[in-house]
Amino acid sequence: MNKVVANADEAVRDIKDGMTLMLGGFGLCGIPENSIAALVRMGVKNLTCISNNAGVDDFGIGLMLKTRQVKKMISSYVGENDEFERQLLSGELEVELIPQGTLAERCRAAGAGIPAFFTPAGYGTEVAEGKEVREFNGKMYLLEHAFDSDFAIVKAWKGDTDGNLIFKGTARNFNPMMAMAGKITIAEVEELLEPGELAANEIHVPGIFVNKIFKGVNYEKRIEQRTVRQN
Amino acid sequence: MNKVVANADEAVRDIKDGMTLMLGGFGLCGIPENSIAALVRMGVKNLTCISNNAGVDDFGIGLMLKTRQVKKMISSYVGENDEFERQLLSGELEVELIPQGTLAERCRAAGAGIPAFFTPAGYGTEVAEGKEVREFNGKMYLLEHAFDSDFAIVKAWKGDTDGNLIFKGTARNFNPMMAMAGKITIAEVEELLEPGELAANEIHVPGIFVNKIFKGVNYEKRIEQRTVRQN
Amino acid sequence: MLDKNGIAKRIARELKDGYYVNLGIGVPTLVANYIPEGMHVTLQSENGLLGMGPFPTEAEVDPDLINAGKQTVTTLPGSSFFDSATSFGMIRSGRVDLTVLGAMEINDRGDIANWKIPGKMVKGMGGAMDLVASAKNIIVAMMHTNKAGESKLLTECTLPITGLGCVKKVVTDLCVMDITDRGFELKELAPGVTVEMVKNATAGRLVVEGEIPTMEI
Amino acid sequence: MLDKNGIAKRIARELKDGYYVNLGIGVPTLVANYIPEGMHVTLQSENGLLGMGPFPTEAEVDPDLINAGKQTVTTLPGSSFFDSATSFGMIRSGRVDLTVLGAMEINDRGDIANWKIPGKMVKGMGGAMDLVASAKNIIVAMMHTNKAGESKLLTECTLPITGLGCVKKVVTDLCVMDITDRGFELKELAPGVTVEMVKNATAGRLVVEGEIPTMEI
Repeated sequence: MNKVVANADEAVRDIKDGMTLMLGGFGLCGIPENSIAALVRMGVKNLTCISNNAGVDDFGIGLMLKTRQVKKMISSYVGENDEFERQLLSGELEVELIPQGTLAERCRAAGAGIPAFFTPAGYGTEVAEGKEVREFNGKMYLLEHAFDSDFAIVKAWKGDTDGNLIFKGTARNFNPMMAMAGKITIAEVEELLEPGELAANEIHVPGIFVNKIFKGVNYEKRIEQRTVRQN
Repeated sequence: MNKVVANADEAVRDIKDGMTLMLGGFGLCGIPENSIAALVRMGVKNLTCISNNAGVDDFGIGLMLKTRQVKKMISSYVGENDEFERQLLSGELEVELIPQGTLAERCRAAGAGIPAFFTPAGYGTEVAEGKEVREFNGKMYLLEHAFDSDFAIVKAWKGDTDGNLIFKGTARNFNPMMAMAGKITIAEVEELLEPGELAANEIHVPGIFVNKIFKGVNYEKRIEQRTVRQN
Repeated sequence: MLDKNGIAKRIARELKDGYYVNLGIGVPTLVANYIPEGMHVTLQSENGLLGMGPFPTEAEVDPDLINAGKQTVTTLPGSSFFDSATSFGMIRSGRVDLTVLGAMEINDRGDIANWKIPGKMVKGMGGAMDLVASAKNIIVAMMHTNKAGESKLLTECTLPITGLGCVKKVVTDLCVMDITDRGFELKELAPGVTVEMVKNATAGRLVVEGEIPTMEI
Repeated sequence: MLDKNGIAKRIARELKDGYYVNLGIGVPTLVANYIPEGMHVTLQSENGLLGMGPFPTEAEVDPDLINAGKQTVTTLPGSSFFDSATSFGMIRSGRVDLTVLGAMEINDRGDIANWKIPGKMVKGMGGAMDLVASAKNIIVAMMHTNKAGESKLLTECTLPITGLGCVKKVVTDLCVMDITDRGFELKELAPGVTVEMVKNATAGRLVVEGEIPTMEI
C-alpha cells in the first residue's frame, strides 16, 4: 500500500471528464500548482471545480478556464479574471456563488460525515432561495449540505509517505477541509518526508485522509497583491 | 485586557450554582485538575457537567460528585465510578448519555456557530427518541443541536498570555472543541509563555476562544489503566 | 466632511482594549492605521490569520502569508494560523468583537447590500454574508451618497441584500449614526457638516434629537 | 472451537495492506497481536490517535498517551494526534476500512446490541454508536452463546440496539458467518465444530450451502 506517486501526471490520471474536483487555496495562496498544470496537460473536460476562487487569467484555475476544461465553478469570489468574465457572460461557464464560510463548512461537513447543517449566512438573501429556513434561539438559519466531490486536490508544505500533512501560514486556508472531504484526496507537497519526520502533535491533516501524495516541483507561488511598507 | 489570572480559584470565581460547564478530557487524560480542585473548594452546586467521562471515585469529576456538586452529567461513558453509580441509582444524580462522536460534534458546533446538524449515530436506537430523522442519499440521520454552556474549562500543555493553546498527545481529545464552545473559556496550562513563544503554525486553539488562562500546578496526571510490556 | 482616512480615524475610536476585529477591504482596512498607541487590538483575517501585522518590508514578503484582500502581510508575536472552517467558526460563534465593512447601500433597519449590482459582472460575496449574519457589532464605513449624489442610506435597499438587520452603526463622510428601532439616529456631525446637509443626503428614516455634537477625531 | 485469541487470529486474516482499523475493547483489541508480518496496518484510537503502537515499557509510560480503553500506549513513526471531533469525522466519513467490535447480541439483519442491559447500571455507549452507524465494514467478535448457553445470533435483538443493519461479518468461537439479505451465511467452521453444532447454537436465520470448510488460522 503505497500512497506515493512520482509526479502530478500520475496523481491525476484517474480524473475523468465530468467529475467534480475540490481544489485548495485562497486566491493564489496554497494552490496545487503542479496538479493544475497536469490537468491542463491531460486535457480532461467538463469539470466542476469547488474552489474559493478561480485563479487569475494566466495562473491557478485560470489556466484550466483558458483551455475550456471547466464547466462550472463553485466559489465565493471570482474577480480578477477577464477570461472567466468573458466565458460567464457568453454562457460557456456556469458559476455558483457561495458565502465563504458556508463553502468552508460544506467541505468540512463532507470530511466529517455530516450530511447537512444549519448556518446563518445568506438568510434573507438570494442565497436562501429554495433552501430550508429554521429558527434556533430567535435567529434564522439556512440548511446547507455537505459537498459531494470525486477528487480533492490540495497543496501542503510538508508531507510524509503515510499522507500526513502540515501547511504553512495562510496557505492552509481551505486545504485541510478539502483534504478530508475528497472521495479520493491527492496532496502535493513541497517536502516529502519519511514517517516520523513530522511531529505527531503538529500534523494538520492525518494521513488517513490522503490517498496519493507527491513532491511538487518548481513552485512559482505567485503573489496577487504584493504590498510592502518602506522600512 | 489581561487574560491571565493568578490561579484556579481566581479563574473559576464567576461560576455560579446551577450553571452548565464543559470539562475537557478523556478518562483522566487531559482533565483540568486545578480547576476541578478549585470548584470543590468553592463548593458551587447544582452543576450540569458536559464531559466525556465522569472521572473515578477519588479523581477528576469524581471529586465533585463526592461533594454532591453535580446535578447532571452529560457524557458518553460513565463507568469506573462507584459513587456515581450510587447517586444515579438513588436518583440524586441525572445522567444523559450521548454517543461520543455526537458529544464531540455538539461541542464543535457550539464553537463554530452551527446551531444544529445531522449525524447518523444513534439512528434506530433509543438515542433517537424525540429527535428529527431525515434521509440523505439513502441513509438515515438524526438532527442534533449545539451544546449551550456557561463556561468551558480545558487543560492544555502550553499556552501563552494571549490565550493560544497547544495540547500534548491524546490529552488533546475534547479540549479544543470545548475551548471553542464555551461562552466563557478557562484554560489551565502546564507552561504559560509569552506571545510569540508558540509557533503560529503549531497552535491548536487560537487565543480568541480563550477568556482566562493560568499556569496550573502539581499535576498528578493519574493513569487509569497502566498497561506495560516487558522489554 | 471626512475623507476616507477621516472615516477610518473616527471608527478607530470605537475600538477597545482586547478587541478582536475584522476589517473589510477598502476604507475599513485603513482603520488599522489608527489603532491608539498602547491599545491591544487583534486583527482577524478570515483566510486564516489572527494577529495580522503590518505590510512586510521587501525582505519579509512571503507568498504563503496574505490577508483576505490577498495582500502580503506579516505576523506579530501571538499570531496564529488556522483553516477556513475554524476562521468562520470564530466569526459565526461571535468571538469577533467588531466588524467593519464597506457597503453600497444600507437601510434604516440595518439591512446591508454590498455584494452585487444587477447588470454588472458579479464577483461574489466572499466572506461578507457570513460576517454580516454573525457579527454582533457591525460598523459600516462608506460615503453618504453615491457618485450621482443619491443617498446610500435608504428606507429599502434597491440592490440585492447581503444580510438583514445587522448594521449597528454607520460612519460616513458626513456623520456618525446609530441604527435603532427608530431608524438612523444622528449622533455626531463631521467637521463643517450641518444637520440640514445630513437630512438632505439621507433617504431613510432619520432621527435628530437635541444638540448634535461635532465629532472628535 | 476457538478461544478469544483464536477469534482474534481469524479476524486478523481479514486485514489488508494499507488498512486503517479501529479495534474495540476486549477480544477485538487482541487482533493487533496477529497483524501479519510485513503488512502495513494503521490502528485508529477514537480518543485521538492514528498509528497506535504497542503498550509502553515502564520507562515509556506517558499519562498523556492513552488509547480508547484508557490504557497507556505508544506511537509509531507516522502517528498523528487530533481532537475528538476530527477523530469521529474520520469515522463518520468512512475513512476507517475495518472496525472490529464485541457484541452482546446481533440479529440476522446485521443489527447489533452492545451497550446496555436493562436493569443493570448503564455505563454508556462511548463511541460505539458512532462507529456502527458509519463504518462501512464491521466485523463482530464474540462467543456464539451466552453463559446460559443461549444463542447471541438472533432473529430480533432482545437488548437495546446500538445500530441497525451494520454488521457485515461475525467471527465466533464456532464459526465465521457473513450477514446478507438471507441471514447468517455460514462460511467457515472452527476446528472441531460441525454444521449441526452451529445450527443448534444459532437462533436467527441460518444459511448453509455446500461444503463448509474448516477455517485456516
